[in-house]
Amino acid sequence: MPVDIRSTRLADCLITIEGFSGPLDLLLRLVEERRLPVTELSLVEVTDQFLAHLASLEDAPLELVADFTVVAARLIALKARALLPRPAEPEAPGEPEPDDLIRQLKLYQAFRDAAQELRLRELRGRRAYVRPAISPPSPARVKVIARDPASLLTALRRWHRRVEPRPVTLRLPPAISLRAMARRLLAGLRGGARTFRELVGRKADRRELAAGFLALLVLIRRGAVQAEQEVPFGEIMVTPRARPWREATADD
Amino acid sequence: MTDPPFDLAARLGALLFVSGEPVERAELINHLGCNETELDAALATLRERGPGLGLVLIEHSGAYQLATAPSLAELVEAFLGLDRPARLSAAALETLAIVAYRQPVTRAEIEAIRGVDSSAALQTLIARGLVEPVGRLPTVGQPIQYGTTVQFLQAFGLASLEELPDLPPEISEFLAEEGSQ
Amino acid sequence: MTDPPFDLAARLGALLFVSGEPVERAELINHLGCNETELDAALATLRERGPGLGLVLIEHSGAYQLATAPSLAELVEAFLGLDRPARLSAAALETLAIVAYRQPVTRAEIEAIRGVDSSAALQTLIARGLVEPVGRLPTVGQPIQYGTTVQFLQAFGLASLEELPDLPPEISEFLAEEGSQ
Repeated sequence: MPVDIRSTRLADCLITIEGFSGPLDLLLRLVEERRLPVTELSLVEVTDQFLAHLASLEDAPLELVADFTVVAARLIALKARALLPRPAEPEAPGEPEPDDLIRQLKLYQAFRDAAQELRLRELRGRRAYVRPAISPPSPARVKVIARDPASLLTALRRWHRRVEPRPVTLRLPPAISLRAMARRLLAGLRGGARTFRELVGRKADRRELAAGFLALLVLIRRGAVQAEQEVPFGEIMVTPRARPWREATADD
Repeated sequence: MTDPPFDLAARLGALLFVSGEPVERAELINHLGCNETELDAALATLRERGPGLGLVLIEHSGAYQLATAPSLAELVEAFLGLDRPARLSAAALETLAIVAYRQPVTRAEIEAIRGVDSSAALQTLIARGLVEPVGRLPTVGQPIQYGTTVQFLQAFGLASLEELPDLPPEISEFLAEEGSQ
Repeated sequence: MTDPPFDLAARLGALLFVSGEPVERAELINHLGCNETELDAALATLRERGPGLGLVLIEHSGAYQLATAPSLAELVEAFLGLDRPARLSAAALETLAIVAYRQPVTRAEIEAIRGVDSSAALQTLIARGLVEPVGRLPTVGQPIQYGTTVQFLQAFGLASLEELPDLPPEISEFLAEEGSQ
């Protein structure tokens, strides 16, 4: 058997279960060689111990997990096959069922060995590289349909239309600060209770509404105002509080 | 520049040099104006001359391509500033081995050998350009058959599929038996 | 693949093979780990081996490139379909116009100007002999600069580059700005 390159990672993962103690990959091999009865194997224990091994590593390499998945899947498949009742078939006396399984395992083993050969090649990194592009032949012989120089100009006009940046009108509404908005709300409240909408202004855009709502929250927290909303999404009634308060600022 | 007369192998070399892709036998024969036997002789000569320029001849399903010798990979990668691609997972490699030896092969056939679902592994190999659909089995459902690509040969430094190591005789016999059913 | 030991000329051959463009002496010396004298010897050996594969070594301004032998041009052109007079695609014509008015210009600059990948268009123009490498930009990576050829002038019925039609100022300015940095 060739050196088991693939299992180097799993060889570090030691498993101790009833009837077996050793590296995980050896476990699979023993099961496959039917030297260990798969039916008595606790897959839960194997998995638990693998996960414990994984947790002990600084950072778990993805390949290790991938390798384990292959082994685990293989063990599950073997166990399922061993445990599940076989479909009732007429007994074929000359062909006992285990032969078929052994054959299957040998076949799998052969391809696993072949995969290891490929892994060896991969590790040696012996890749072949091809040429990226055609090389220029002697240009004198190359024929191109004669063109009018004006076609170059046309091509550039088309290019210019395509890539020329179109003038963009940027309309940035003046941003309103939280502090200014708080002042606006307080000024509006001098005449007594008003609705939030009246305070912010009927023509307020979304940015102003958001700033206004934040300012309202700040003022509520400072005890400068009270607010009530009777129904969700309904009007918010804002009432100034009687006690003296310091100038509201939004920055604390 | 003085021009020595170029023999068939040299003319073949020039064509493979300018083509970025594998070139079919028929196309070579057509452009070189030779017959099958002469082409084979020219290919053999090219195989001898290639190493003088650090090159090898790759054959993939009846098409030919020049490539750098696999053992010069490190030099070439440093020159082109290439990183080594990530290593394949064990599952992908197992699947790749089965495709390489059993091609054309369906997913069901791969899974029968591996005993586990292999669609993810197969997808990885297709995404890496190592395996591709090559046809359909003319049975119910017409399942897709897969084979390895010329990139597979390049990635593993193989001149052709014939360079894959033989399977154990017992296995080959068993497979031949099964295949003839 | 059997592996003969690859001498300096073979390793040089592999590098020139994978490079689509001329390679500077300094870069070759750096990657091959040799000195000037050894490089010259290897270049001489390569010049002897090239014809066996229908190839010649081209040198321009201290940079080297492998190319098919001039006397095989007819064969190669027929193989690549270059022997039939071809109409340039819109992408190729646009790229050609940019090279013509902005030369010398690097591929990166062309792509910045066009806003799209231009390697295929550039390859077509080089293969058609309308554009060629004319130098290198003295910045990091020393990218190759391209310019138009004598064949370009002939194909467009121009006696010299000065006969190119004047560009409208807005296009001329825009072209000068784009991609410069």
